[in-house]
Amino acid sequence: MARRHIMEFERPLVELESKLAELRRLDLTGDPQLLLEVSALAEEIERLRRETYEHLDPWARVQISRHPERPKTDDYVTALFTDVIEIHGDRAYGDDEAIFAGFGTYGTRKLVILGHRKGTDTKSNVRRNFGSPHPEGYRKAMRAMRLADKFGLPIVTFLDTAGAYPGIEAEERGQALAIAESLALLSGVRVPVVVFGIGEGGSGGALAIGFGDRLIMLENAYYSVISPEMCSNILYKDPGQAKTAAECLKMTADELVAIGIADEVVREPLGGAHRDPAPVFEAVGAALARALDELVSQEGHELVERRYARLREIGEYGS
Amino acid sequence: MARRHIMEFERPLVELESKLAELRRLDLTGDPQLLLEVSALAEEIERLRRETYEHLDPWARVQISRHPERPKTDDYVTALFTDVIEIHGDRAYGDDEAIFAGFGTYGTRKLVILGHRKGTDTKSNVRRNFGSPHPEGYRKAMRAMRLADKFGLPIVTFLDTAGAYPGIEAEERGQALAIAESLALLSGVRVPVVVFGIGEGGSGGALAIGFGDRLIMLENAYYSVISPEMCSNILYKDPGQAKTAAECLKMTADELVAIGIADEVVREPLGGAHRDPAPVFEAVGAALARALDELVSQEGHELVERRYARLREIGEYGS
Amino acid sequence: MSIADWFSARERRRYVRAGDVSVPADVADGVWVKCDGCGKTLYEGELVEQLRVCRHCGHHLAMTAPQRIESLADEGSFEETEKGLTPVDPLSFAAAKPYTESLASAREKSGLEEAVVTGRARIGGIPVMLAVMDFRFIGASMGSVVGEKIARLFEQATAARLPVIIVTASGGARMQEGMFSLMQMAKTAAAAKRHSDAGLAYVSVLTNPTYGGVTASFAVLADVLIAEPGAMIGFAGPRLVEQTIRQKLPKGFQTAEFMLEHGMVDEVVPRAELREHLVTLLGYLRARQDRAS
Amino acid sequence: MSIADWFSARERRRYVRAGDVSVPADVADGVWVKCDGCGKTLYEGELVEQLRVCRHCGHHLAMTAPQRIESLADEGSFEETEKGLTPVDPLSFAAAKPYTESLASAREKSGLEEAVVTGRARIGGIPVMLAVMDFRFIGASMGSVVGEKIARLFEQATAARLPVIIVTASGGARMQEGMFSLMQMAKTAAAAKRHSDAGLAYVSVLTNPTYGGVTASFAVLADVLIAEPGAMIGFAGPRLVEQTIRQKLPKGFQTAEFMLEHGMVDEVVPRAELREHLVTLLGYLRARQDRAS
Ligand SMILES: [Zn+2]
Ligand SMILES: [Zn+2]
Repeated sequence: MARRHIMEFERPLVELESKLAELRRLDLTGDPQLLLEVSALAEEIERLRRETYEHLDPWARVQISRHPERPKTDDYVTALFTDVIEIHGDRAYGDDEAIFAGFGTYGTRKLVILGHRKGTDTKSNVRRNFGSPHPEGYRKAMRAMRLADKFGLPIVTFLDTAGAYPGIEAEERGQALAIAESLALLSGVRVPVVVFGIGEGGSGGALAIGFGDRLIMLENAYYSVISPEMCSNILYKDPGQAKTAAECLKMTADELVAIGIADEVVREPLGGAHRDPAPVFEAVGAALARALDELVSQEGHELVERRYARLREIGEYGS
Repeated sequence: MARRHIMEFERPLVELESKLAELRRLDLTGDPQLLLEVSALAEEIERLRRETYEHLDPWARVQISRHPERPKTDDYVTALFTDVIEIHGDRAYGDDEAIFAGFGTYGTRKLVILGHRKGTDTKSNVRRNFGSPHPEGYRKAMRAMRLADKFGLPIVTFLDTAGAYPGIEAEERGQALAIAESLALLSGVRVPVVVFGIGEGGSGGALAIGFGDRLIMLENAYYSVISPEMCSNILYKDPGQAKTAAECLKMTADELVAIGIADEVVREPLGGAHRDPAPVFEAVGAALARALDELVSQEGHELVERRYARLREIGEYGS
Repeated sequence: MSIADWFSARERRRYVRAGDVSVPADVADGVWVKCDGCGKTLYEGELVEQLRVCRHCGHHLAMTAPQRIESLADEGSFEETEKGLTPVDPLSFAAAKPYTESLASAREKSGLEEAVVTGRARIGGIPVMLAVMDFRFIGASMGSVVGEKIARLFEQATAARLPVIIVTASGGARMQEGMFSLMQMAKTAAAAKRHSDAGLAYVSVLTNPTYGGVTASFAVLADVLIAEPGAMIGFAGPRLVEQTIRQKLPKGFQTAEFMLEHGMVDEVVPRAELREHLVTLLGYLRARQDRAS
Repeated sequence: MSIADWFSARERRRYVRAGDVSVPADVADGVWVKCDGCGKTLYEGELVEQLRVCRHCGHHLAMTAPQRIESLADEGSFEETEKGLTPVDPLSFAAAKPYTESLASAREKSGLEEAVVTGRARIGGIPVMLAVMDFRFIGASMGSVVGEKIARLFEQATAARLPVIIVTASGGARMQEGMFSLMQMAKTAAAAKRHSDAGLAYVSVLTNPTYGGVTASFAVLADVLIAEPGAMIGFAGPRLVEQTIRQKLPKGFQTAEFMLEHGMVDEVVPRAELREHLVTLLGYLRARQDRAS
C-alpha cells in the first residue's frame, strides 16, 4: 500500500499514534511504569481520535473531501452500476477526460451518469486535469443531457471538482459560455436529475452539472461559491485564513441542508469515506433509489416546473 | 484599374482585340487596303465575341464563376440590403471569416443573410481562406439559422465556395459533422429559405448552407458534387480533362434547371456578371422578392414539409 | 439615493448629470477624472456628455447604472421594477469585513440598493425590459437580490412578451452569500432559457469587466451578444489564470476584441452607436411580433 | 446474386460463408487473403469465422454487407427492404468509363444491386431497421439509390417507431450522378432529423473507410457514434488534405482513435464486441418504449 496521506487536522493524532506504535515495538514486560504509560497513551489516542473525527470543522472536511484516496466518480460508477457505456467527446473539438458521461444501470433503472473525474495517480490526474474540466467537457456533458432528455433516462451526477479549469485555452474556447449553456440545458431536461456531492464542489465548474431535483451531499463533501483559499486570499490577501473562510462560507453538507440548499446528507465512516468505502457506496445507492422512486412518477414538464420552482426559492432578501 | 483577368476561353478573342487596338493606334488614312482589313478584323472580332460569349461551354462558365472580379457575397449584401448587422462566431471556438452571417433588410423585408465569403485581394483572401470555410464557419451559420427560425426571419443564402476547406485542423474540428448538422438544421427551419448560386457551388461545403425552398442560379454560377478538376483527376489521373468532366457533371445553371435541381436562372450580361454587376444585383433582388412573395404566406410547418418533399423527389432510379 | 429619487432630482435640476449619483450633486460637475486608457485628465461634466468615452483615446470608462439607463432608454420611459428588494446577510458573514458593512458602504458609495437596476423602458419606441449592473456596488457581484431581480426581469418579460436587454458588469458571484450566490447562476440561466423558449429576444451588452458567475450564466445566454470596445470579459480573472498557468497572458487576452476573434461575441459596438444599434437589432428580433400586430 | 438469394443459398448450404458473395460459392473457402494490417496470409474460411479480424494483428478487414448483416442480425431475422431500387444513369455520364459499365462491374463483383443493403432485423431480440454499406460497390459511394434507400429506412423506422442502425463505409458522393448525388446528403440528413425529432434512436457504426458526402450527412447524425478500430473516417480524403496543406499528415490522422481523441465519435468498439454492445446500448435508447410496453 502507498504511504498514507496525512491531512493537516489529523497530524497531532497521527504523531501520537506513531509514538504508541514505537513504544509497542519495545519489550516492556520488565517495566510496569512504561506499560502504564502506554496504556494511558492508548486511551489518550482514543479520546483524541473521537475528538478529531467526531467534530470535524469545515476546513477539516475540505481536507477530507480532497483526500487522494477518497472514492471518486469512477469508483461510484464501478460500484453501483452495471452495463456501463461511456460516451466521449463534444463532436466539435475534443474529449475531456475530466468529465465522465455515459449510460449505466442501477438495479433495473437505466440512467445517464455524469461526473467530474479526478485521477488516481499523476498520470491519470494529468490526463484528467485533476478533475477540472475544459469547455469541451461541459459540452460533452450537454450531449449526455440531451440524450437523457430524448430517451427519458434519469440523470445522476457526481460532483468532484475544485472548479472549471482557469487556463488560457479554456477561456479561449468559452469556459463561461459552456457553463452557462449547461446550466440552461440542465434546468430544462424532462427527466429526474439527482445530484451527489461526493468530494469537492467547486463553484460554477461543479454547478454546471450540479443542480437538479435532489442534491444529496456526502458528509465530508463540500459545495461552495469559492474555495476557502481563494476566499481567504480576497478577504485577507493571504490564503492562510482558509479555515476562517471555510467556516464563513457554510459549505459543508450539514450546513447546506441547514440553509436549505441541499436535501440530504449521506453519513461517512469515522474519518472519511476513504477509510471504508463499501458502506458509502451502499448508502449512495440507497439514496439514489429513494430519490428516483420519488421522482420517476412525475411527468417531464412537471419535473421541469418543480425544478424551476426549487431554484426560484433559493436566495434570501428583504422586501 | 488593375490588369484585366483573362480567362482561358476568351484568350483567342482577347488576342484579336489587342491586335485591333494596335492597328487603330496607327494612322491608316492613306492606306485604304489596311483600313479594309481593320474593318474586316472588327467584324471578325464581333463574330468571335458572340461565338465566345453566347455559347459558353460548361468549362468556360466555371472560369467565369471563378473570375476574381465577379461580384461576391459582400457585393450582394451591400447592393441589396439596408440595416445590415453582421454576427460573428460559433460561441465555442472562433469566428470564420469565410462565412458571412447576419441580418439585413430587403425593401421592407427583414431577413437573415448567409453566404460564403471570398476576398477581393490577397490579404482578404487569406483572412477568408479563399471562401473555403472551417467547421466553425458552418457552426456560425447554424447560429444564424437558429436565430432565423426563432424570430421568423426568412433566410437568403449566397453560395460561392470551391468547397469546405480540406485541411488538418478542419478535419480535427469536425468538418464532416459541422456540415451534416447544418444540413439537418437547415432542413427543419420554419422560415423560407431562398438560395442563390452566385459563383462557385463546390460540393458539401456549398450544400451545407445551399438548399431550401428555392434554388436560383446565376447564369454562370455552377453547383457540383465535385470540381471538374478533381473529377478529371479521378477519371483520367490527370486534371487536364476538366473540360470533359465539366460537361459530364451537368453543373451549370441551365443544366441544373433542366434536370430539376434548380428552379430558375438569373441571366448575366454578355461575358459575365463582372462586366456589369448593377443589373445582376437588380435581377437577384427581383428574384428574391418574387420567391419571398410566394413563400412568406406559408406556415412554418408547411414550408418544412414542402422542403422535405422537394428533397425527397431528387434522385433518379429504377424500381 | 434611489433610482426614482435620482430621476426626480434630474427632472428638477436638468444640469445635474448621471455621474452625480456617486457624489454629492452640488460638486459633481467640478470633478476631474483620470482616463484609465491614456491617463489624461477629463472633466466629469463633459465626460458624461460623451457617454464617458475618453475624447483623447476612445477608452470606454465605467458608467453608473443611472447613466447607462439614461443613455439607452427613451427619455422618461424608464420605470424601475423590484426596487424594494434589498440584500440581507443570510450567512452572518463576518470574516475580515462583515458583509453588512460592505453592503452599507456600497449603498452609500453608489446610492443604489443593489448591484443591478431593473425596469421597463422604451428604446427607440420599442418596449423592453432593461437591466443594468453597476460595478460600484461590491463589484456588481451577484448575490440573492441580483439573481432574483434578473429572474423576475425575465419572468415579467416572458409574461408581457417583451425583449430583454441586459447591460452587464460583474466581478462574479458574491461570496458573502455563499451557496445562495452560486445558485443564482442556475436560477438566472433557467429564467433566461424560459424566456428564450417563449420565442422572445434577449440582447446582452457586456461591459468592462464581466467575469465569473455572471459571465457563466445569464450574461452570455443572449440571442445576440454585444461587447463594448476594450471590455474585459471572461470566466476566470486574469490574475487567477496567470497564477494557474504560471506564464504571462497573451496581449489583449479576454478583451472584447479577443472574445470576438475567438467566436464568443457577435459584435463589438462603440458606446456612441449602441443605442441606435440596439434599435436596429430589435427590429429584426421583433419582426414576427411586428408583422402580427 | 441478390441478398435473398444469398440468404437462401446459405440456408441450403450452411458451410457456404458470407465471404462467398464476391466469389463463386464453390471456391470461396479455399481463398487466401493477405491482411492489410500485418501482411500475413489468412485463410478466408477461418477469417470470416473471426468476423474478418486478423488473428495475428487484430486488423479489421472489410466485411461485405451480407457478412455484416449475418454478424449483427439475429439468425433468420433479416428481411431486406427496397431491394427493387436500382441505379440508372441520369446524366448519361460517359467520361472515361461510362457509368453504366461501372454499375455492371460493381454488380458483378459484389452480387449486389447497389452500395447499401437495407432491411428490418432483430438484434438480440430488439427490432431495428438496419442498413449496411458495401465498399465493393463503386466504393460504396452515395448516389440516388443509396440516398433513397437510406431516406426510406428512416421513414419506415419513424412510422414503425424503430431504432435505426447503419453500418457505414463510403468513399463519398457518387460523382457519376452529379448533383443528384450531392442532394442525397441533404435528403438523408433531413430524413435522419425527422426520425430523431420523433424521439427515436439512431446508432451509426463507422467502418473503414467512411468519407465525404456520407460522413458529412446521415453517417454522423446518430445519437451514438461508434467507430471500428483503425477505421479511416473523415470529410476530405487524406491525399487531398496532403495536397492542400503540402505537408505530411500526422500519424494516425483520421483513424477511429484520432476521431475519438478529437471528440468526434463516442466509442471505438472492436468488431467481436459490436453485437453485444449494440444490444446493451439499444437497451438504454429504447428505455422509454420498454417502460411503456
Ligand atoms: Zn483616454
Ligand atoms: Zn494482420
